[in-house]
Amino acid sequence: MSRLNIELPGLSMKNPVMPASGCFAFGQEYAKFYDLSKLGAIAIKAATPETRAGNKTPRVAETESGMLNAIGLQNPGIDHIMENELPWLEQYDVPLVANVAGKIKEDYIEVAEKISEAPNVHALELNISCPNVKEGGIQFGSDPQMASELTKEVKKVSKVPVYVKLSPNTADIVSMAKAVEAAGADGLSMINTLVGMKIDIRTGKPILANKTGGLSGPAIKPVAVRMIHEVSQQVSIPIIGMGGIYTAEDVVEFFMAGASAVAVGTANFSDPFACPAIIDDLEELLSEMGISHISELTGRSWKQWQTSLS
Amino acid sequence: MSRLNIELPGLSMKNPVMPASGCFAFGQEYAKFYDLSKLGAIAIKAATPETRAGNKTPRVAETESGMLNAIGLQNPGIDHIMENELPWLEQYDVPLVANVAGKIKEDYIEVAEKISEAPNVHALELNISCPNVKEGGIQFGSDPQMASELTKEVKKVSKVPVYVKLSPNTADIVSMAKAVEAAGADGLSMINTLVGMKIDIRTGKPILANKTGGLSGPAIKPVAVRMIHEVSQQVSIPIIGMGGIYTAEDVVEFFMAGASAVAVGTANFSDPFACPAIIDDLEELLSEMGISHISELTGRSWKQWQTSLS
Amino acid sequence: MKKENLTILSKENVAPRVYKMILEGESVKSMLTPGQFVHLKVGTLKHPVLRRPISICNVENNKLTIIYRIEGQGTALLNEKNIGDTVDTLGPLGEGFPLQESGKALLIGGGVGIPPLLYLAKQLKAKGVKVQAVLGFRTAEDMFLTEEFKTYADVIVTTEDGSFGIKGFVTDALPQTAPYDVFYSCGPKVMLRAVELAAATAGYISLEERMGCGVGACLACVCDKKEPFTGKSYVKACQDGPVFQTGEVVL
Amino acid sequence: MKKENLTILSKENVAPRVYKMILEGESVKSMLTPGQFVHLKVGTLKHPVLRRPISICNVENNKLTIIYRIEGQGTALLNEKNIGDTVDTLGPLGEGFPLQESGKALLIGGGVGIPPLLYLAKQLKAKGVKVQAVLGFRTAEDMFLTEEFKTYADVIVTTEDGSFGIKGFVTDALPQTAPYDVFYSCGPKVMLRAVELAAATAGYISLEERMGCGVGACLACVCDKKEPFTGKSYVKACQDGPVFQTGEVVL
Ligand SMILES: Cc1cc2nc3c(=O)[nH]c(=O)nc-3n(C[C@H](O)[C@H](O)[C@H](O)COP(=O)(O)OP(=O)(O)OC[C@H]3O[C@@H](n4cnc5c(N)ncnc54)[C@H](O)[C@@H]3O)c2cc1C
Ligand SMILES: Cc1cc2nc3c(=O)[nH]c(=O)nc-3n(C[C@H](O)[C@H](O)[C@H](O)COP(=O)(O)OP(=O)(O)OC[C@H]3O[C@@H](n4cnc5c(N)ncnc54)[C@H](O)[C@@H]3O)c2cc1C
Ligand SMILES: Cc1cc2nc3c(=O)[nH]c(=O)nc-3n(C[C@H](O)[C@H](O)[C@H](O)COP(=O)(O)O)c2cc1C
Ligand SMILES: Cc1cc2nc3c(=O)[nH]c(=O)nc-3n(C[C@H](O)[C@H](O)[C@H](O)COP(=O)(O)O)c2cc1C
Ligand code: FES
Ligand code: FES
Repeated sequence: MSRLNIELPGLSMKNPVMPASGCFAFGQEYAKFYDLSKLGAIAIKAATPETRAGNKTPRVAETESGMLNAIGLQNPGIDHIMENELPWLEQYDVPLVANVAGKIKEDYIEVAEKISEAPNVHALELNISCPNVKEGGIQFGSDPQMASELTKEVKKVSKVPVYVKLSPNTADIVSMAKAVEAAGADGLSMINTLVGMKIDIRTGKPILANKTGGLSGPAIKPVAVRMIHEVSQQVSIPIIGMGGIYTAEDVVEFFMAGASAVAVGTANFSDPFACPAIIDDLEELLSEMGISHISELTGRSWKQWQTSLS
Repeated sequence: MSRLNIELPGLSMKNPVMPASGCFAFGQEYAKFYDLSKLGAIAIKAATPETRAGNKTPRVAETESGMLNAIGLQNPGIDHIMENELPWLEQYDVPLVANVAGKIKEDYIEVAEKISEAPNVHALELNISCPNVKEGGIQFGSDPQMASELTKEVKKVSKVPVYVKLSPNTADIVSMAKAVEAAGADGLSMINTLVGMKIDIRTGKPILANKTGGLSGPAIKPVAVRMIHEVSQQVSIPIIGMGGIYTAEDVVEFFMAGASAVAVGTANFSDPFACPAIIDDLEELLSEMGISHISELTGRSWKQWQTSLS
Repeated sequence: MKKENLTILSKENVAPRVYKMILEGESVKSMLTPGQFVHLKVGTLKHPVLRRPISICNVENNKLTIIYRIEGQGTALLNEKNIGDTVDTLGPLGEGFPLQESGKALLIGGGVGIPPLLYLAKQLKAKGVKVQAVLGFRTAEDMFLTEEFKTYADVIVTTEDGSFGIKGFVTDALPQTAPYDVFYSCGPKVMLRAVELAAATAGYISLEERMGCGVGACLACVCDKKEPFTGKSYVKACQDGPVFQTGEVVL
Repeated sequence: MKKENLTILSKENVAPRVYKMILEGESVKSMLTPGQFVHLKVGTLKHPVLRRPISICNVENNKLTIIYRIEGQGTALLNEKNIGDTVDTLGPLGEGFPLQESGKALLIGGGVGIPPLLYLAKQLKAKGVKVQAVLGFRTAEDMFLTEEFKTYADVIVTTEDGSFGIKGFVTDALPQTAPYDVFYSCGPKVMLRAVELAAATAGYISLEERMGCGVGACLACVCDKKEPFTGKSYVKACQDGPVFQTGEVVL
């Protein structure tokens, strides 16, 4: 699979495909379907300092080519994760990207410091873009100044490279990207979900108990591709792209937009084998396209190329 | 149709359904399919002072449950529209909402002043949210201060009520809505399209000649519903809701979110009879729901109601 | 827990908007426990995005019977399929009904909550348990599966409008069912609440929660456990359920 | 210009990924002009959102023949339909080919640009015009409609790999077609450009533009008119086209 292996800050990946945070829990469920060592990396569910019960149900609602979720960062807390989930994952040959969330700056620092010590955590993903918890970090995600400060503080304590996960609910994603790059971020993850709502017309009420939720899936792919296209031309740190990826063709599109790796979220729900299937298809697609290494595709939509495609 | 007639600033409508600006040109094409007097109103294609050729083709690309467009405000210019398009529409008993666009403040003022004189133009819709033209007003749409000033100036010259069409490409749509309300806007139209991109992986280039385009259709409905839900609780002017409306059920959902009328855009392309079909179905749906007048539904998802549904 | 494209052998309209479908495939052989469900993908790859949970109604060797009511887009797309087409099926998922070993079991089902109880009735009867079933419908026209139940159980039907059997809800039939050693129930939440209150014994209920993944990874389908906590404070309907003991979860 | 659910009478695989479908309905009777197209809605109400333009290949009374190649989601969904199913069809749309009244006409088609030329050949022949057709394919395997054309025209086939007929592109066959009084062409833009350059006379070309509404309202499909302007500086492929005179629009 020499076409697919990539090196990103902290992450030596066999291939550029990882399940997205929150869509794969801590891997145990999907390990029943396939060998997790097949994956390029795993972005694990957000960790907070304390146990979080999450939001009331219903927590998901389907929309056209998408879904809303308002899980609310439910997680067993950093200590439980360190003691139970991460050691279990050590049996697999796969680097982990630890998604870090919190209410206040100190939460992020605490989680980042602790979790970056875990032997199989090779990078952090700062979740400053969860739309489903009033104090879920979204305040950091909409203000470049706050995002920048948080990034600096986390960089100070983290033993591994730090990726910042950006929110698409903004008029100017480039400013946010530049701010966190200047603050020392080693990479970006984009995009998190768009804030949406669905109303049940029989009851007159929003379907989600939390009222609003995060929109993910194929519906948001054009927004993700556009934002990665914009940001990748303005920063020099790598981007992990996500938002509606279902196929190897989608992965190629994200690379061409400017991504250097990708995460697959919602697609896992419609097909538990989505990630390994995409990885296999990608190898084949690149071979058909005559691409000797996937990294050649990064930014192809805006870079000048010696050799043009087809 | 007594369940459906509504009164909004400037607009006495037989029913709350109008085709959305840019998706119905100036009505001539759809007049071949049905009697335009059936419509609650018609939002006509954006008018600018001068003739605009628009963007290069391809101008549309399909996405999952949505489409991207980058028409680029192609229009024959205000004078041609006043002389040819509007008089032709006078044969129909239907109020027009004139969509006003421009590069600079003076453009908006010129168009607003002229077009608001037309006998069948009953309201203006200030398009400060077209994502497809570098100088298509989007700069006004992302800065509450600029939007507010523009609204004030246009209000001074307009003979008819002014609705401001908001962009969803923002972190804080409520501030924008409040700013234009304070500046004297009589109503809001929301939402315009989300900025997106699709890349053709065979060529490695964006499909649209303009690279980015505006995402419309069912894919964006959850975002529209959420924004209308937020804004309607914070302003007291009415909202014309739009974004992925295809059915009478969708109309009810938008009303429950907080809309007082709706516009139908992309749906016209998949079914030229979309608007009249929705109007007929809406009458029936309200009767099934036991709703005596559609205005009762506005804001039902967040208002306290004496009688609950179902 | 496998993913397989099962082939449609038959499709039959058994009540207004309700269909019975028989599907065939290898993975069906592992669908052993009543109360488990399958998760179906319909439409195109990317649309609609979520699978649809449907109960296992019966299994014979490699043939699976399901009964579904057309509610929205997903079930409508399923119903557009014809004999010979395949359905992308993930299953069996979840924990099913623990089987009583002797005595009498009361099965209480409402609407499309009835199908999983048929497979349960069959297995209970095979163990020598005496089975009584209370099947609730809105009206006589909506009735389905009542004949099939008679093979395994003593059947009482309730209809809301009294057009067949006892007039009222399933709970209105409970007085004439006692005594029994355990009950099993599946149906809308409001029915389950009423059943839990009215039942004479402890029992098992099967919940219909909105699901994402269906395999325990997304945390869409959590239910709160009732105090006192016996460990985790929540359970996942897709993985720990959909069947729970009465008193285990907050309804 | 009507919208009707036409019923599928037959579906036949005529070449790799290429299918011929016959559809029946009242509105077909108004599909009189070759070069016009129909706009098809497939899938569910909201997905995919756009209709797909497909040329009218032949009409007999109330029966419409179309030929489509599976390219992406839309054509794949169309192809999932079976005999007896219906297809939501809007048409006829656009302006078709003006008919030559006498002399000889040369028809030049490439790939799925060939179908509209069949209906044209039939009508020209009926008028007593002599018809010659150059039909270009990638390889012999891809050939379709060549037999049908023989009823109305003298047929020359080109294949890129020379596996049948003349080796090369349609333009490689042009030298042996002269003289003719007018030409009609449909195919990819790059072919049309080459044809316009190589042709001995003026003629008509049919363009494949990406479309939104298909009825002239959205301005997705505009083409620039060549200078000198004869009024408007642009035309809409869906309404003013898809057929244009050579020299009328910028290719
Ligand atoms: C464990 C389990 C077993 C079930 N067994 C059966 C069965 O045997 N027969 C049957 O007819 N129905 C059954 N249901 C209900 C069935 O899943 C829903 O009717 C179906 O998902 C509706 O999908 P739709 O696309 O037609 O409706 P839509 O309303 O368009 O669905 C929109 C979304 O809401 C979800 N949803 C809607 N209604 C329900 C519901 N009642 N429960 C859970 N999710 C819902 C859908 O899965 C989908 O994600 C079961 C549900 C669960 C959880
Ligand atoms: C006037 C006209 C007549 C046509 N006649 C025929 C015909 O008789 N037989 C046939 O096989 N094809 C014909 N085509 C091409 C046909 O419309 C496309 O192949 C088809 O739309 C592809 O849809 P898809 O969903 O399979 O592909 P996708 O690539 O998934 O389509 C995505 C989007 O791009 C558009 N698109 C993709 N390719 C084309 C294209 N070549 N031209 C226009 N839009 C395109 C689609 O309509 C859709 O909106 C015609 C096109 C036009 C404009
Ligand atoms: C059910 C669900 C839970 C999620 N939880 C998290 C989370 O805990 N942390 C996070 O950063 N993103 C979370 N996300 C966002 C995803 O990681 C991803 O950014 C988003 O879903 C877009 O990708 P997709 O369209 O492939 O799903 C969640 C998404 C879903 C659908
Ligand atoms: C092809 C096209 C052209 C449009 N042109 C305009 C325009 O000129 N002015 C405007 O304010 N909005 C324009 N819009 C936006 C629509 O009016 C509407 O706000 C948007 O499409 C969301 O509604 P929909 O999902 O129902 O299409 C256009 C949309 C489309 C698809
Ligand atoms: S549905 Fe995903 S955890 Fe239960
Ligand atoms: S496709 Fe809409 S104007 Fe031609």
